[in-house]
Amino acid sequence: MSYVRDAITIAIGGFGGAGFPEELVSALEKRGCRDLVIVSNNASRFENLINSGAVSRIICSFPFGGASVTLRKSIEDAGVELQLIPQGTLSECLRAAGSGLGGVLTRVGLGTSFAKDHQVVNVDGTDFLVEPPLTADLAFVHAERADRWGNLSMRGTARNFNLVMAMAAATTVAEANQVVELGQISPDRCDVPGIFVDAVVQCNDARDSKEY
Amino acid sequence: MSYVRDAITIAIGGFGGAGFPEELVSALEKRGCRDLVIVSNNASRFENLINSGAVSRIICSFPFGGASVTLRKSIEDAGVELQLIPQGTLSECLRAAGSGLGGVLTRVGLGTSFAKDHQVVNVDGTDFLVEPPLTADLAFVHAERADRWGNLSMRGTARNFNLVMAMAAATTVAEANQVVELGQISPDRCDVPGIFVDAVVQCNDARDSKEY
Amino acid sequence: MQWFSAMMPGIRRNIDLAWTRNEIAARVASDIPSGWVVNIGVGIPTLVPEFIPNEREVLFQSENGILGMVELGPQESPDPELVDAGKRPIAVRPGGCFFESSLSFSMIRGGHIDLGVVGALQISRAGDIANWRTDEKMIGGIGGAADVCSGVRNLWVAMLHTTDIGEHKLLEKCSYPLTAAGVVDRVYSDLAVLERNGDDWHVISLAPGVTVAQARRVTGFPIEVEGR
Amino acid sequence: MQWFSAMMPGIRRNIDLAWTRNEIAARVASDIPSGWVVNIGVGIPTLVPEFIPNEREVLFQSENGILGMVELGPQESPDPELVDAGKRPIAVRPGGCFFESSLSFSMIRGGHIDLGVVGALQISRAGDIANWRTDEKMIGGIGGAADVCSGVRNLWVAMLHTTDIGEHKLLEKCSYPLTAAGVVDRVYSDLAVLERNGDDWHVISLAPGVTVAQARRVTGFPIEVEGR
Repeated sequence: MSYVRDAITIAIGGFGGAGFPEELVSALEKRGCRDLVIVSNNASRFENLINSGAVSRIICSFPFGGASVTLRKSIEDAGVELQLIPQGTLSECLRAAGSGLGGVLTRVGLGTSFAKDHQVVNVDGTDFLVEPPLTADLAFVHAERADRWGNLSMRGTARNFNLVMAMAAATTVAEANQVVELGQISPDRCDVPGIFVDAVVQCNDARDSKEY
Repeated sequence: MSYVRDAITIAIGGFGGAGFPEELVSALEKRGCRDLVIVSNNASRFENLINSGAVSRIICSFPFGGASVTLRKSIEDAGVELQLIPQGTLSECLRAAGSGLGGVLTRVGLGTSFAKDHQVVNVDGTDFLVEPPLTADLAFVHAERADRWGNLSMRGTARNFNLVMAMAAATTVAEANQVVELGQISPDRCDVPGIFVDAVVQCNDARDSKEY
Repeated sequence: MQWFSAMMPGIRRNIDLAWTRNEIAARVASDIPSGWVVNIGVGIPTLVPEFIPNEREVLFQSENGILGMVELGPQESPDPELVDAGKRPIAVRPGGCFFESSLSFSMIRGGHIDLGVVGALQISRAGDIANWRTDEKMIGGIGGAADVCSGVRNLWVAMLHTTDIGEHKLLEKCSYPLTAAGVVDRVYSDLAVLERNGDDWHVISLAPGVTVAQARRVTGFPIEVEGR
Repeated sequence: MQWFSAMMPGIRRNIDLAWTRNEIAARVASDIPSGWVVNIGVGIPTLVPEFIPNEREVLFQSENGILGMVELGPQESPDPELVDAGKRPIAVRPGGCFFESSLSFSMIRGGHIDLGVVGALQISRAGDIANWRTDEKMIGGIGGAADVCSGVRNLWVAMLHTTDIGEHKLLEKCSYPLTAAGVVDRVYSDLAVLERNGDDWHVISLAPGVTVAQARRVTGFPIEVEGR
């Protein structure tokens, strides 16, 4: 947790529980923080962080299901600002940040409230919104396997936002169910090249490790 | 070759010989064509097509090495227009076309001749070139393995442009060293999802098939 | 709230004559050709896959990174790393594949998905769709809905024709925040199947026992029926 | 062509006193710290990897989709599907990986590559680099050079100080089309190692037997030497 500071932006991978860096988030809860900006697809796994007053803003596409009454109340009570971004724009803006691109030209959101305050560019006769790149100071990601260079492989639908968040962040920390020797992740089967990952930690409780 | 028409744009995968759809290009040579626009990273494998008068324009990043005197002469004799695009812009513009994006915002080329006639957009104080998406009517790609839904997997550095070209083209035809049953390409190891591929042909001469 | 006046208890009383949620899903399923790739939203749309006969090859894509999603078999143990967009455990069929989020939305935004089937809170005459809201009844958030509604080749909405209290959902203009503008191709409701062509809507079919007059009364814009 | 007047046969005659191509590459290699990821261009740069000692972990990235590229061992048979950016057969070390072109350039453009080592036809005082041309001596094309030169965290140029016929390559302004503007951090030539800070250049070291006066005579802009 030596990478964590107050008031930084942390991108946290996962879609629901799949590919979610549960142990890193748990360690973050224990550390205690203020004014964090969280970038994640969902908000429902940050209830403890929110209740402890660690979070000032959440950038996400789908904060919680309609039934999440307590989370909704937590967010309101803690005065957390919710910033909604369509999911494809969220992933593409993270990718743009990690790819040295100036933003994303998309038609998604045109004619809706998501176009508010956006620059519009016309390319060959068609209008597109300019969505600026979305960077983070730190990313937390989860993998099935990792090696000491930070190469990661996932299983099932656990890849989701983990690649683009690792790309977008200045520093990326990965937790992995298994930490393996160099070469044990096949060069053809590396979902997140180690160039995007700065540190790897082994999960204490590799509860969801399966034959792989 | 029923997808081929005169005056269409064909995106052809490969980087040098790796991942290059040699048998599809060979079939294209035999068919005979006029006014094709070829999009490919290199031009050196299209000498026969150029000499037969099939090509009007080549969009590429690196047409040929300094020693390719005969290719250079062929291109000049056939009046083929060479359009150079930096390699990262080429791949990203193909990806943008396949991703429903309005183009690419890049700083690559700023202050150089590649910025000529380009729209410039300022995002948060920084200028970026607007590079329009690059679409194709048809793409030819090469894979190590393919199934009947068009899922492809490659080995080594053969992935290169094959994914973004399959994405960018209205119709994509893949040649494969092995055509396998559904399920034999692991869902974790599919380099080009079948959704981007319309037809698969088995290579007659799977010369470069290796233990895999 | 002009559309409050359009409550129609008469239809609600005749609900046994209209299509059930399962029947709506089955009707959607029967219109999906073999070979299509389909993105399925929450609500009635989640019921659609079970009505696709086994011999018809339809591939279901989920925005969280899977193509070829199928229901978990009764003998299969759920894998927390393998879920659909609603976070339910699922399985993958042979020929399916996994991918990361940005490639998933390249598929969706790039027009590679033949069909999206989504729910909606409101649909406008111009084909605008609203399927989320930020008020006290906030339902989730935008998620991938804006991308799906804007990006797929065909967008079908599967929903009940009116709200629980009989308010119109098919309106001249939406009052909720829009998910996407001018994108809806068809609506499959408990009362009718409707198709849009610009600002014109026509009835493809009516549920058994539903009259044209009844359908018109619960629809906030004109609908045409062949020959009437 | 003002710089034609700057031919300097004197240096060419003393070539045995300056660094050879291998010595330039070795000098570049000795300055690369362990743990760096490096993109290597054609020309003298291709010689750099062999001067990295085995115990120092330096990862070589090639734009065509490989991280952890190594020379093919004498016993290994070349694989036509496994090549570097110069289309030469190569191998991958344990911990290396393959990827497609757009992700490769995300690495390059996104500042994830610590160092690019490239050749050049011309370098300007402001750090502009020209390493291709479209005239009758056309050398290749732009390839990935514009992305590499613009995107890497540090850009070092390894080249001979002048052309074969003694023309300046280090100039106030480049006359060839630019690959990228204001990006060069260091130049490693047969005569000297130079570092740029804005429009100011200083000499880090001189090849044995090369005097400051000689280096200044073949450089088209002022160069500073500590203490002189």
